[in-house]
Amino acid sequence: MYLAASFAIFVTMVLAIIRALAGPSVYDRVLAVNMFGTKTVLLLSVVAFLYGRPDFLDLALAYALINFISVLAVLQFFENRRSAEDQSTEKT
Amino acid sequence: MELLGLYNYWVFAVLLMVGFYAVIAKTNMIKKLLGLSIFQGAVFLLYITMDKVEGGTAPIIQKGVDAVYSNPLPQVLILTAIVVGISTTALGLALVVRIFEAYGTIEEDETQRLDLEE
Amino acid sequence: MWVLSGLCLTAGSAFVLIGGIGLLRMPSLYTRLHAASLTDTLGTLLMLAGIIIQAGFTLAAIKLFAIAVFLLLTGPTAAYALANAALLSGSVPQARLLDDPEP
Amino acid sequence: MTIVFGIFLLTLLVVVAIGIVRAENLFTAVMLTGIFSLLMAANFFVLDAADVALTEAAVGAGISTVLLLGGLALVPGRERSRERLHRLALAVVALTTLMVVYATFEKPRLGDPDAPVHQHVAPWYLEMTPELVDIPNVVTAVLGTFRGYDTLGEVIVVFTAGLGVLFLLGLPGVIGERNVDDLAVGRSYLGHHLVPQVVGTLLIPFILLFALYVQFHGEYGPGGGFQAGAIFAAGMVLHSLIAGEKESLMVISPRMLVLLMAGGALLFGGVGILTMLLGGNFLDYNVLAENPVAGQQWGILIIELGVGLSVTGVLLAIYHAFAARSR
Repeated sequence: MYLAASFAIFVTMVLAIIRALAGPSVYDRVLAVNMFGTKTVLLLSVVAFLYGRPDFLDLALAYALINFISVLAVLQFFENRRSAEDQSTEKT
Repeated sequence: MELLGLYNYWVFAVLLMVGFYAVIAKTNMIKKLLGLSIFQGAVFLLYITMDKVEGGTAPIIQKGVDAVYSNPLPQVLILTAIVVGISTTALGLALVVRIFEAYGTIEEDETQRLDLEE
Repeated sequence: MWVLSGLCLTAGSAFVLIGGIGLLRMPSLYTRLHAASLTDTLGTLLMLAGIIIQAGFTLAAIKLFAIAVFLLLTGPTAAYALANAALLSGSVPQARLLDDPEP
Repeated sequence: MTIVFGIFLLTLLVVVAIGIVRAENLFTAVMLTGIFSLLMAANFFVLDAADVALTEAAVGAGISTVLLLGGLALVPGRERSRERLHRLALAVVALTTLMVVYATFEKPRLGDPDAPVHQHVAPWYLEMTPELVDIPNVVTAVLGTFRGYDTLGEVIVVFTAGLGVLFLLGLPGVIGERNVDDLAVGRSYLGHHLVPQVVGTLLIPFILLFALYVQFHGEYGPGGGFQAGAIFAAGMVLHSLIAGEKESLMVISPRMLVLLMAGGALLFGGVGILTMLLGGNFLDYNVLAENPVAGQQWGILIIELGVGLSVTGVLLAIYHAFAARSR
């Protein structure tokens, strides 16, 4: 059962990596990274049970808590860039 | 099957050299830094590969369970190295930022050209 | 119990896979975002539910529950932030039917 | 099973690494680095290194992407497009790869219990930890006491790197001419996005709580000062993203950050001095309590706290140095 689930997760990981490499826009890549993150959380939970050491779920918990910070940082990054562009167009 | 046990080391070799290629062939400094962190990752992988023991589990001792444990020593070395790695990458990034502010470019050959022109 | 957990895991795997295929096959950024984020949430929850059922009432189950709650919160937030960032950069969703002529 | 999982994850790792090197857009490369880190963590986990995987998770998910984006915001985002394959470099690289691969045929197979690395000091660590230190996590025991000198050195390296970044980029209110009050004027942050605002505010306490759990549970499960410091820093980075640079620097002032950086390392070294004053060797925790085992446990607790404080301070200070520079 866990094996089937991890297989599904693996296939999805491959699909996400293809999307991350293919693009075309940068947002597609961010989306793929984010999806890859949740898939990693799932994989870690499944593998923790597969190995019979469920006390290692801390790892999945860590990812679940902090993985979305990088996406927020991406939003911040583009907001900053846009406001910088606005200022430079105002000056000229 | 016997050879598959070496796969980790082959991936280590390839990753090491992919990172190295970025460091020596790319002129963009951020790219060089990313190559360096790939290089770093390859070394981490080599160490962690060595800690694995067949049928073992992570070296957190369970009382009353007769288990085989992996080697803790490489894990300790790499655990600290990861945090050191991100701090040194940040240091490199700071250098690149200052180089950009001084030269207006982060391409290595252009900064060299600007140096020669002076 | 095992049947229920198996059903959850299978359904979760199916949703996860569908999300992955959608991420790859959908034609534009926003449709891909739609496919990925929705199935991600449901598939993840189902899978974690399946594991929780097998874990029984232990510390591991509580941790899994926490993971599920946090993913439920962070997943849509990330999707929101991403859609917003894309919109800010000026890529506008194309609203047209398949039969419509190209604008 | 492990071998199949491993081979799959490792192959993806190589694909992503090549993708990073080939990407022309630096932003894309940074995003792929995120995937690289996730794959690395999964690999470490499959190879039974739970502590290392947690470190990679904490650093890779919360910190490294944010730092790289912070740096990228200050430089042009594209590589010059005139990039073609560098023939000579490629030849050198290919040749070296073949040589390294040739050398691996001498290596013991993955998981071979007779490998030389498992014969030397590792069995002693595994055997003596319950007796001498009596904590379940052998990694923490080796990190804290058996190889305490090494860990102290690493903390100093982290501290020095952080100091270098601060000297290069400045930190408002401490290094450089700018003050915290100059910040934030016209600075765009995520304050006007309601959803991240609410969810972030909701999650920050949990992240900080989880960091404390990782810090103090590190003797019983995966965790310790390095991981906890990175997670704590990630939580504060989230605060800075949703509340704004200035507000975040008011919660933990720049002076406080520098104090944390130095204080953590000093606490670590101070324990060493204390044990010397009590008549033991440097970082010999046996003398800290009546019972040598209890002394060891106290020593590990305190030096892990020092590590956690120092790592939090360094990573947060670096983040603020980059973020404050961009305006």
